[in-house]
Amino acid sequence: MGWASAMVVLPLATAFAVLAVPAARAAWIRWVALAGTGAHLVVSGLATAAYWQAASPDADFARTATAGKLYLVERHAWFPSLGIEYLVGVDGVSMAMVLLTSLVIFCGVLASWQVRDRAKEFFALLLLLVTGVFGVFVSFDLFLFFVFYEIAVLPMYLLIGIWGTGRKEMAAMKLTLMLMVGSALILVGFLALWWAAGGRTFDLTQLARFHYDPALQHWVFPVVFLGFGVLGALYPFHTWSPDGHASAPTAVSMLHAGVLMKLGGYGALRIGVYLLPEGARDWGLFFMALTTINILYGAFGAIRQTDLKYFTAYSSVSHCGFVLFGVASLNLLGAKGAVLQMVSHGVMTALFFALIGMVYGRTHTRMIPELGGLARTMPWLATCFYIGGMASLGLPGLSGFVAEAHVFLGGFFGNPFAPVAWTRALTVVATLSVVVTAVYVLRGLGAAFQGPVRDPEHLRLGDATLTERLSTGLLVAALVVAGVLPGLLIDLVEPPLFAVVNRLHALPGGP
Amino acid sequence: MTCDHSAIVQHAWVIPALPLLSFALVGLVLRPLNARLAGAVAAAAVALSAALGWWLAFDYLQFAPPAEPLPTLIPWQVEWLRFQDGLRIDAGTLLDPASVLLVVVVTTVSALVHVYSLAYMKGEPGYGRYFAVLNLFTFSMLGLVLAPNLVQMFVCWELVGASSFFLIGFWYDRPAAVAASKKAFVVTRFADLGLLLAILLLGQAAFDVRTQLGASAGDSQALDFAFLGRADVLAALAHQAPVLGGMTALTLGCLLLFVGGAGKSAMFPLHIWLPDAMEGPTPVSALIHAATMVVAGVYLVARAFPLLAAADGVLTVVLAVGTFTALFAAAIGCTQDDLKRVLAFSTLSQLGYMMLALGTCGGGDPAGRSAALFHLFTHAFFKALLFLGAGAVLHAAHTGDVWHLGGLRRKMPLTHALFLLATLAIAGIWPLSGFFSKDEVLAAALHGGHPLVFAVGLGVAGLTAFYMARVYLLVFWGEPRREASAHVHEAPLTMVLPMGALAVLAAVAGFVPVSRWVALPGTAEHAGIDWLVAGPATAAALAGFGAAGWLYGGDLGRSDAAVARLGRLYGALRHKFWIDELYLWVARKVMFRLVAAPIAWFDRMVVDGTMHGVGLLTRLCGAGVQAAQTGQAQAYAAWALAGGLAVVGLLWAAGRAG
Amino acid sequence: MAENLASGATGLHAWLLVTSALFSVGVYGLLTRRNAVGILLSLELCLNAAAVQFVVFNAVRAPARVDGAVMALFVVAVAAAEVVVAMAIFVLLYSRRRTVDVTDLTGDGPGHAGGAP
Amino acid sequence: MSAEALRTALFWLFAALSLALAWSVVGNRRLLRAAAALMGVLGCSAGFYALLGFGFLAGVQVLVYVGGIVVLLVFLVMLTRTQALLEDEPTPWRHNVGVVAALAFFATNLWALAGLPDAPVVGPALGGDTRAIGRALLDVGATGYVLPFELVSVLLLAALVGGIAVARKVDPASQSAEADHG
Repeated sequence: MGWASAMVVLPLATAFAVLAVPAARAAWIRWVALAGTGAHLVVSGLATAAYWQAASPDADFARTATAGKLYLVERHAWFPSLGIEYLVGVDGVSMAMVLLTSLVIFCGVLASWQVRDRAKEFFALLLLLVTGVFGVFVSFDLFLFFVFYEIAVLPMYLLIGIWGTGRKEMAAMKLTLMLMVGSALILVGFLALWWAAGGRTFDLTQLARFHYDPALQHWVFPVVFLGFGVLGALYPFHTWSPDGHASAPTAVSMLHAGVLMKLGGYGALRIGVYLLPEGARDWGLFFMALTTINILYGAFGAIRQTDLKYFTAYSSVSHCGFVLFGVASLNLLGAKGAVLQMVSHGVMTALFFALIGMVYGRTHTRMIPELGGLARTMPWLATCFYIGGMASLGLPGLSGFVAEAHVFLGGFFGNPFAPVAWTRALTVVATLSVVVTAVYVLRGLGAAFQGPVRDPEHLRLGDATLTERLSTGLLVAALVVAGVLPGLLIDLVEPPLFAVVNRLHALPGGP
Repeated sequence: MTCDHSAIVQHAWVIPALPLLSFALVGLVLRPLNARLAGAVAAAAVALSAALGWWLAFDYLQFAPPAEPLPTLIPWQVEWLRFQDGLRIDAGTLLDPASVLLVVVVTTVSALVHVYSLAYMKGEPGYGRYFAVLNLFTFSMLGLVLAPNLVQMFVCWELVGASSFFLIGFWYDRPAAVAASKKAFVVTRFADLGLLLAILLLGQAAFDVRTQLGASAGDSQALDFAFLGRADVLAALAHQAPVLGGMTALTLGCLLLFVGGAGKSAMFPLHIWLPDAMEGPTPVSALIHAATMVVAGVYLVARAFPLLAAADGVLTVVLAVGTFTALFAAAIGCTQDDLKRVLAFSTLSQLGYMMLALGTCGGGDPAGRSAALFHLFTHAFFKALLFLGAGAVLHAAHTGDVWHLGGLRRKMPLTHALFLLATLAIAGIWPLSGFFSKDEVLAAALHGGHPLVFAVGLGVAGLTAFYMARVYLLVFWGEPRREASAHVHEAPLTMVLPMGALAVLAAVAGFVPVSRWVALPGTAEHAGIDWLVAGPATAAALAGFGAAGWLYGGDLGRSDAAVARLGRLYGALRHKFWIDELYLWVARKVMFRLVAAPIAWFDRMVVDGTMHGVGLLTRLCGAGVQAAQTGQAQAYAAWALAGGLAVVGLLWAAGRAG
Repeated sequence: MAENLASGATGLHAWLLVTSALFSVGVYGLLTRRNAVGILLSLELCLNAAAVQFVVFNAVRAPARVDGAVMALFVVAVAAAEVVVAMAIFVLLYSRRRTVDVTDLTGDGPGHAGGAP
Repeated sequence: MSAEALRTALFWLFAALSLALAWSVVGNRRLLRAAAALMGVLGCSAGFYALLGFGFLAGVQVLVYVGGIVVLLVFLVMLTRTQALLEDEPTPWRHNVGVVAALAFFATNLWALAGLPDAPVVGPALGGDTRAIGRALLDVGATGYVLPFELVSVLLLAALVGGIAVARKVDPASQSAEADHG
């Protein structure tokens, strides 16, 4: 078994291991899950090393010659008659996403330490979910991709419906149904791509060699982009996100907002723009405009929220808008910014949801007006919240800035197929979010953590426990490392993006 | 021997690195362990950094060839962020006279404030946190000063803003402090948006130029100051096609750059955050909101000076904004009651002075830039001293309301003496530092061909003397007007010593030939003191003193009468022209109620409603189908039959059609 | 068809007419009967009509073979199986609900007609 | 009266009789009488088989269908005590739906019939159908029916087992539940 398969097999094996533990042994279940995800974090690190080792001998590695090359590939026929293969491998972007996912799930398990109700099923489903996520990131066969995609989406229904809070059934239903609609669009797109290429292969690298008819691209691209956009909270298909995240249990929100929503941007870039450059050319400006709405709209929406989770969810809508905005910019800076923002927002939002879960576990409320002055009793949580908030508003030195700077520069340099005045105008509008984000972050966090303590009961609450400190500390460390040493991540994700951008640049009318 | 052989010049990065290291150490390790130790380590690190800063300055000046302008060096830089080829961002240290000067100012004031804070903040619950953030601020400010490119500057620019935010909101359980910190952050953030857009705009324009230049661009990156300052680049930028409203990217970019600088330096109309920022601990006000961070805007304009000078009309905007702010803030300063607020408006006014000086360079003579930096240099010391003095008063009397204080000169003689010295310095009395720098600013205005600005400058000098004398008299003379100020005591030595050091600096800083060092090529040399300027300025200051002495020196009834006579004007000044209220109205009513609330409503009702509507439609269809699911097998049979017959009918129809 | 009827000869049309009529009557019963056993009776009518039709076609189209007859046999067998299962179900249903009126059998619970305590 | 005329007469007799009885099957409110009428219909069908020359089939029809299945149905009627219950008349709506459905079906059949050329239905072409049917049922060749035959036997077995399984007294838990409801 190779590294890429290990990424999928390990969480699945952990899920089975969890199932094998007697339900009464709640502590064992947690420890098994933690061990499995911890091991996965280590294995992801090793896989990254293996990837570097495999990739670095390629001379001119960061440039065009080897762009689009896969590493650590494993290929087995699955349904040969339809050209479906078990094709897994990694490149820089997927490696980065795998690292992000392993970090988030590890911290998610730590943050779920308090789950007592049907813990076994909870952790098993969580691990199944994350298996799907890992699978999506390592699979390079569209069919396999879709299978994993569905595996990633479906356990969410149970996780929210059973372990959620509030109007959980409605939220679970809404989330699942909307995401299923997205999946349906994706499937239509995939099948169109497969069929138009002769129906012989789902292999992404081979499909990339096929030149699709521009007329076909013109309608398949929006289908695929919208399909992924639903998961990436593209306006106006984002409304599952606030309800879903608000109702989901902590670890699920972390994983969902942190990683699953990234599948949208990942797919839109990886499959939408990569396979359909001419479709992207036709629709780039339109989607830039739509995602500009996303960015501002989510930010303004967050201002009015009183529930910490809704607050974070709207902020996610805004930040995921940056991802899709970067993708729609159709240039290297934008694409890089999109991937960096995926990682950055993933860590940041996972941190937020973990912290909200911890605050909620203590105060039993998430309503900002009922909180206040929590920094006095929970300095650790408050500090982490503020660091997350600062990352969210793009403070340099934390990961958000690097990503947003790329996205803004990408938008400013412009979609090569659209009038530069338009893309610049859109970018300027998008940059307004920098201020709006500052407003809502400071308002929300200020009301919750600063000021006088509003509820005297809160004075008796304690700060983070050791597991909570570990979980949030890791995420904060990731934010800082990604912000202070952005080169690490950029070196990792840049080469595959050249492949995407080179295809765009090769188009007639391109730069 | 040249600069290359100086260890500290080569390794100037150590100066910001020390506070950063200390920040990490204090913040992560020492803070929870031992607060006192944390404070001591933080102060020691910055003190070491200050020593290195002085060493750097000496080496830099000593090794410079005598007759030539001082060199611009980048002895150290590493790749930090690679956007794309030609747009690589390095972290590095840019050494030129201005940055070395600022390094000295920042490290010195910061070290003194650290020491002062050791006593001032004693017993505060967040002692360790305070020093950690103060360290972070020092690091960021040094990074800003030493930035070799716009992006490093922006990065540190944001970091100082964040440190300022955390320090203003240090007493996080006080709603006023929280509100002030948010206000400061959001307002400066709004201005930073200008800087960000300027970076985007200039980055893109300069990147295009760099592409045009081809090989001659060398390894220089588009956003490096070195590249942006090149004559060929500036010429190319100036000849680009207009991007918006007839302005080139250069002009627009410089305007936006100035917006950023104006926000940080609290120029009108973005000044509203600075007076509120006084909610933070007073040493913080001294360091951040008087001596260092708020001058970042001035420094930015000075740093990007070649760009601004090359852009049409931008310096005129700088001049107008600076002049207006100087006058406006000085006038408001005359009516405020809180000691720290008076000082804050004084800071605003002095920052306006510096901007004004920068703005006078539109005629081509960059003397104003030197004057601005010189004033920045002297202002840092006397204003920090004023704040630390105010801090000592606050520390002793627990109130900053000048009408509650009075007669402190007997209880706090040392503080009184130092405060008096700083008051004289800021008013511009010979031979204290303010005299020299103010003289240069006014001279630049006069010789730059701006007599009106010169006249306003003189007026501001008078007003400055007036309001400083007013608070000085009210606080230190007369009798204690409230119980609180009756039982005060002198500040401890740890607080007085840094103040003393600052006093020495404030006294002698005027003799440092700063403006000669920082002068750009082409600056007209003018020797000595221009009494044509200094005479009226001193006269204005003395007039201000006289007026204040008459109104506040003895019978306070005279001031009441004067207030009554001024009537509405006084009210407007006292309420700062209701600008805060205007902003609040815009924020609350417009932004929250007219934008955010409708969007939230729109999202729930329309967007989500549509989604729910689609869901409902599906469910209605389902209900329709469900109605057929009666459980009645006979109904099913009937439907099956109907279906079968329909199929037959279709076949029949198809047969007919075929 | 008309001339065959007039001549009294029993042609294919006449046979099919009869079986169709039988089947249609069965359909009517199937849809209108309320008693489950009655429905079953109507169903038998339909099955039988179909079986007869099989045999008719057998006789007309392949007089030398017996395929239609075999089908009729199968129909009988299937009818037998159906009746057995139906009987079991109805008996059980009756013992639970005291009715086999299908219009009373919708919904769950121990019966709306007579089973409620 | 020739044999042909007799056949014709018998056909029409059986036809008229079976239709009349069929009407009783679907319309009679007394289920026992309806079951009896069904017996008659099936008997008439046996007559049809005989007329077509399938004597064995007619025998099977009488023995198995009339004698076995319908008797089972009569048992069922009695077991469920529906003979005592006068079945309600169908509601006008159900009646109308039934009539329309039946007529539509019949009309469709007529339409199909119209497209079919009439053909004389000849008399028995086989010496006797018993042997032929037996051979066909057990023929393993391409035209044989051994597989369906076996399948039908499995079906019958399954029906038998299933019928017993469904109708037998179930486990005590549900019995007590029944008692509660009783």
